[in-house]
Amino acid sequence: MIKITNESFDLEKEFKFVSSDINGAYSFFLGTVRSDLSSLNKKIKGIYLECYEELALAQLKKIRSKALYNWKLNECLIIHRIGKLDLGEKIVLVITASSHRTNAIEACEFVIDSLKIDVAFWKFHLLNDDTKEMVSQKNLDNEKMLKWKDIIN
Amino acid sequence: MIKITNESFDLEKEFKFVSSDINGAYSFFLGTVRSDLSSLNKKIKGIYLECYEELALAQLKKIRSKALYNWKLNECLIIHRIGKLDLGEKIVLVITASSHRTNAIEACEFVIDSLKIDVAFWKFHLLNDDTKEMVSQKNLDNEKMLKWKDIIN
Amino acid sequence: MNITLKYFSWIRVKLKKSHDLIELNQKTNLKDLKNKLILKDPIFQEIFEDDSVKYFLNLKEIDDENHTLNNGDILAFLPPVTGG
Amino acid sequence: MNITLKYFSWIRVKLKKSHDLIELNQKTNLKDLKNKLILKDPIFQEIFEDDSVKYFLNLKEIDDENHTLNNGDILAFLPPVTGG
Repeated sequence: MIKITNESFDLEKEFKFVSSDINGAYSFFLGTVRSDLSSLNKKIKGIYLECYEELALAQLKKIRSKALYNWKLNECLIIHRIGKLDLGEKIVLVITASSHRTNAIEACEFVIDSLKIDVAFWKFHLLNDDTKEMVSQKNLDNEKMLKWKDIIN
Repeated sequence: MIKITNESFDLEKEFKFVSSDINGAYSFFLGTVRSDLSSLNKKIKGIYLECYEELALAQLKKIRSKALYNWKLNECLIIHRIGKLDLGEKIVLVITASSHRTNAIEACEFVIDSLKIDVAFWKFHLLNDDTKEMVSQKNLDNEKMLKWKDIIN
Repeated sequence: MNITLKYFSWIRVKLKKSHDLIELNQKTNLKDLKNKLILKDPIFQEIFEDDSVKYFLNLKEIDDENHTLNNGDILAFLPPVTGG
Repeated sequence: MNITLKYFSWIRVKLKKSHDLIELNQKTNLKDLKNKLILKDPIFQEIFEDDSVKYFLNLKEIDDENHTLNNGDILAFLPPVTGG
């Protein structure tokens, strides 16, 4: 399942969607709005998430298919929020379900790493003075993605 | 937080315990009772989990401390069930909370890998003919643990 | 023929709009379109000089400037993404 | 002096009990205890010959057979663990 939404979500409910007796292992990645921004001395009060929805859905679908295929997953759920989010709010959830834990864990990391550099979302910090500031892409995220190139088809 | 319990748990509620604005990244591992046992042709109807509770708590505390220290986590939660569990039921939950996703994901994998080979729990399959069958330790789990030896202190 | 342009992130902010509907002659290619846009608004010069900006035509990435556009095409201007 | 023995997994199943309270002479070490147990019940022979079984004395792993036991000690017999 793939969902782009401006509403929050409940982890237990989302787990129920992918839950099945054939799985023994689930790996979750949950990203939230963090107040502590090491690179800035500014305080933020939240974020704003912009999205090219048609494209993002197509890109997420592709990433999900790769994860399902390469790690023989039984299920993979991806939810991404859009719009205005307060500090601490959930931004993104990935759940991978497999018979084996190593597959679930690796695939989950692949999905979030891919999402960070390949899906049409843009983040802005909402500052305390009511201005918006664009968040820059991290070199580290691009470098980290390279490690998957040899692993996946 | 470390908990050994015979009751099930709600993922959203457990997340709330470790949730804070200082974290941007949470990694979860959830293990459940799987019906499909590739190594056996037998059907199971559940599992029974035995535990040396005082020792298991001490062992989990040590693993948790290593995870917190080596990956600079802000929080780490470990819950493990004991007693009789039906197919599909939750067995174990690990949540790691960090500012950075790679730390959260690696630490979470370290905790579950360590738990599998270093904590005083024993699993029995409950077979359809009402007999119990001991689950054997997997060589793969021991081998996988070796990869952490060079990484952690 | 008509082409829809979609702007995201700093490009949207800079242009103060999220999309444009523009009329082009038949057989216009991506390069012709870029030149036309620069004449219309010099901000486009800055956009086209930024190597990190990607162009998606009908949801597929495109980097061939000689690609001929068609009526109804949707061309999106994408700065590096920062989701997750 | 008294020592508590705790049995887990297949050892518990085989012995049909989860623990024992046994009385020992002062200065008994782990080796003496093992010999005493084998005399009491030959099943212990099988347990002690299994290299995968670990011994925890008061929650700490012990592999020195000459370690002297003390009154109130808790010695646990642990087959390879299979949690998670």
